[in-house]
Amino acid sequence: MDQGFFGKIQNMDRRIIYTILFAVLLVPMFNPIGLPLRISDVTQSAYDTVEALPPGSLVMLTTANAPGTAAELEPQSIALIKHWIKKDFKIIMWPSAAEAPRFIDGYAELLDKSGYVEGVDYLVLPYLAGNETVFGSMASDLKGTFNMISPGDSALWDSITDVSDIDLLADCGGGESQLWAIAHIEAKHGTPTICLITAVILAVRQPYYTSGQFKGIISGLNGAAEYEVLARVPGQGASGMDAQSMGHLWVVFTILMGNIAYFATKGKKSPGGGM
Amino acid sequence: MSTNPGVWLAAFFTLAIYSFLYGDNPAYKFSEHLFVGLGAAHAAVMGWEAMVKQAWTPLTTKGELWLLGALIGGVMLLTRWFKPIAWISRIPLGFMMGVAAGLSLRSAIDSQFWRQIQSTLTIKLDSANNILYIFILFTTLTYFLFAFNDKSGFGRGIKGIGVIGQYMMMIAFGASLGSTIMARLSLVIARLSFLFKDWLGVLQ
Amino acid sequence: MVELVAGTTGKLVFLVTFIVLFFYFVNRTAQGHKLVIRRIAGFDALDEAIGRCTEMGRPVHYTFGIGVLDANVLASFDVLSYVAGQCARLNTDLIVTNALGEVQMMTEEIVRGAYVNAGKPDEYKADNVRFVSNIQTAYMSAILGIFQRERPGANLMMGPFYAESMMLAEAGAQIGAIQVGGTGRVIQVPFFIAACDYTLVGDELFVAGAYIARKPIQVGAIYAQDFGKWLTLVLVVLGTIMSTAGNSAINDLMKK
Amino acid sequence: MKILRASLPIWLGVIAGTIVILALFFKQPTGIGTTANWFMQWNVILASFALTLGAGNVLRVHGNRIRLKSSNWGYSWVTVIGLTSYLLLGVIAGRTNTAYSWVFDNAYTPLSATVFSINAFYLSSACYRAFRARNGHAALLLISGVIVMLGSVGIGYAIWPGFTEIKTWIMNIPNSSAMRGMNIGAALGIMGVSLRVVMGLERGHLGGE
Repeated sequence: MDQGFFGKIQNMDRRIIYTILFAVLLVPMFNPIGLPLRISDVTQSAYDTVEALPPGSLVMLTTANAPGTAAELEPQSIALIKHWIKKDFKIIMWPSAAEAPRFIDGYAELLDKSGYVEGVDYLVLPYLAGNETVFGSMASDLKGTFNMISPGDSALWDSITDVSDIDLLADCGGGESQLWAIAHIEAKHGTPTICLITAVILAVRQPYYTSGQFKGIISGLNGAAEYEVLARVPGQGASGMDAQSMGHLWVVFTILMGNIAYFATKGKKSPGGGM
Repeated sequence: MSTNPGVWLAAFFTLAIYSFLYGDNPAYKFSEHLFVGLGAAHAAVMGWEAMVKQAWTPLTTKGELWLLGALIGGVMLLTRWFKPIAWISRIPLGFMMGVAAGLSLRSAIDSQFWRQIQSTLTIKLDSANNILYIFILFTTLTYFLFAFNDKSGFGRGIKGIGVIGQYMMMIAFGASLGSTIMARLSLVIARLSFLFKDWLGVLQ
Repeated sequence: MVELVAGTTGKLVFLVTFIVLFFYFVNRTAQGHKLVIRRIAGFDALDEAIGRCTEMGRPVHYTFGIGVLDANVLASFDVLSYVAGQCARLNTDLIVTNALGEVQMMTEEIVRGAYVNAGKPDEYKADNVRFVSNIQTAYMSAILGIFQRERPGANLMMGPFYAESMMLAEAGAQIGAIQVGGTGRVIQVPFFIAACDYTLVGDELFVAGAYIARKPIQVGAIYAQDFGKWLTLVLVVLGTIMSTAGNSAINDLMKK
Repeated sequence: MKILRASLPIWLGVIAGTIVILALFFKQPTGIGTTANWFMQWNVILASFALTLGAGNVLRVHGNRIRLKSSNWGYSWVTVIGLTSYLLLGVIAGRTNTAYSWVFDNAYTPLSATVFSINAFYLSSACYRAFRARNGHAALLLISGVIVMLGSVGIGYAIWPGFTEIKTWIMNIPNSSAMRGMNIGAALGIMGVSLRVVMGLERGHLGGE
């Protein structure tokens, strides 16, 4: 059956789209273009919130980072922790998802290299299952929730009584954990909270930023790149940005071609768009 | 090119999964089945470690007897593998459901409902943007009214406002899709950088 | 001695009102008063989807997403029990995939129950209600495999979806399945909108039990929820007008 | 026995849920808060047990496939062997063991990350089809999607700086308010369902009516 040029474009084999997408991502990786970077308001607020804290403050990172989301969340987390190290904060870290402990191992290594002492300057809490329940439990009884840490185990742990001693909470994840952090910890103790999220969920987290429940948001690989610039900690975030640009351009191009072809053939029905 | 066998293994799995974009094949089937096994095992190991650290050790070394309740409940959960007494597993399940429902009600009423309204009420209708904000919120929420008869005049009116809300939601959905492309491309870029930098070593 | 946590009085009053109204409407429905619910296209499409599978002799695929056992899953149970009943009646195969051990246990009972109710207990295939994985990416890869190998004619996705929504919906579109997606996790709705034929947006999924099964308890809940929405609409309009005039009375009251 | 089976789970749920909700509102009597803490911590431990259920389920499904020689049953051996050996390694040697970490870094991580990244390709082909201005809905989806895409990256800014500004406006005004509306609606839906559980009226999750 002859569909004509536009008919062919309209029903383009998805494998062609995929192959070209691979190619356009690769080219700028070999030949960086150096496109400009714009700092977004949410990242700026996140940076300002951290920067405003006095040196020696106690901060906590709760992370649900996983291999699937690490491409975005890892550069963000590293940039944030490097900033924390510069500010000489005391740090508590807790993996809120089963896949996260392996990433915390890496952050602990980074802290060790910067002269932090485990138990005194930073502390890693063990993974607990139960998702939202753990956040609820931490908010009402932090020490009871982590009952496996005894008095004397850690000077840092002994110096605090409950969540209200924490000066800043940073929740990292691509799921629901930021909502649990504000619903239980921020709501109960007023702990300033920022979140590190995948670009996907920025759209739904934005209302909570507008309402002040989040003091700032680092979102996606661009958020990581922006934070690296703000905190002056060079890292992995910036390196992927040119490839991002080209990938976006290709997707927009296919969409435009699809539309031109659609109007040229007065379109047949394709799935999607039903509500 | 890397000489580390771990990197080669990782490269094999990366390519095996991408091969599915072309079509189903034995390398994908193998990787998929292995991953299902590893995933279940990792979850179980994490569950086991958390249970030991949080319940078993404090109970046996510090004598925190109140933890016994949870351990018994946990064992009851595992009865589901034995058909005649599988019903016992429903008891802790009922408890878990109750706690989960209580907590999600707490966060729904507090941070998702109450404080979102509070924040809205501080908006002053003194700029086009603010008026638009309230207008969109109003029409969107109207779309989610259900208890009316859509054939009555009143119902048609509500439905009309809801239709405007539907259009507004489309803008939000478009924004979500647009910002998601960014997130997902990051993942491919990370894999490509693994393949060409860590494995093949052709990228600096 | 009883003392309230500061700043919760308003919420408590709202919650109590919500509960009272809930019981009032449950009673009214139970007494036989007909309470109406507007049309929701996504639910009406279920029959079309199952019917098409029957014509083509292909199975229906139903899945819950990766999320925890929450309100979304409970609402999805009501849809599943309807879908399973229709599949049993029309002799169409139904494949259910799960990511949670607890949910697996419950879906087995729901699907078996539906076949028993349809008078065809022998046609229930235990092998078709499958636990795939509780790890998100493993769950995705396993379902992609099922789509390629068993070619369902309809793909119904109802529940707490995370990033798997886009992949499952697009993979379903690629094999030409008719698709209905629904989730209360608002963030995943756009992906269903992009690739599904019908989408239940957010709150619409929670209407399932009331819309499909017309259970009095559920219809009562919908009416109580609508009260909450009306209240919000009134508050938003009044509150912003007052706030423009420099009066923050409502907001002060909500802080109590 | 029958009461135990049918009613105990429901009643435990009612008690646990009610206490957890009351703890949000009541400072005194302090017993409510303390009990709620206990319940939450028990629940955290129960959740660890529930995590291990998944492994049992996978073993059962793939064990059955091998037994019944269903299609592709040979691959089920891969699952069963992979699962049991990795599980034993983890339980005996612990998560921080070198061999365990090696498998996590070189098999688990690339598999998981690559499967997840397939999303990018599926998303691009879905957008290719969905972003077609065939009606008002799709046209709005298209316009806002394309602007946000271009406004998010440097090249969009290089083409026309306005993209970035319009993108910020879309995210802050129409997107934020529509999402807020949907969130409020969904919150009420969640409240309705949760209340039915806490009041013991919802039994679907305990295996039928």
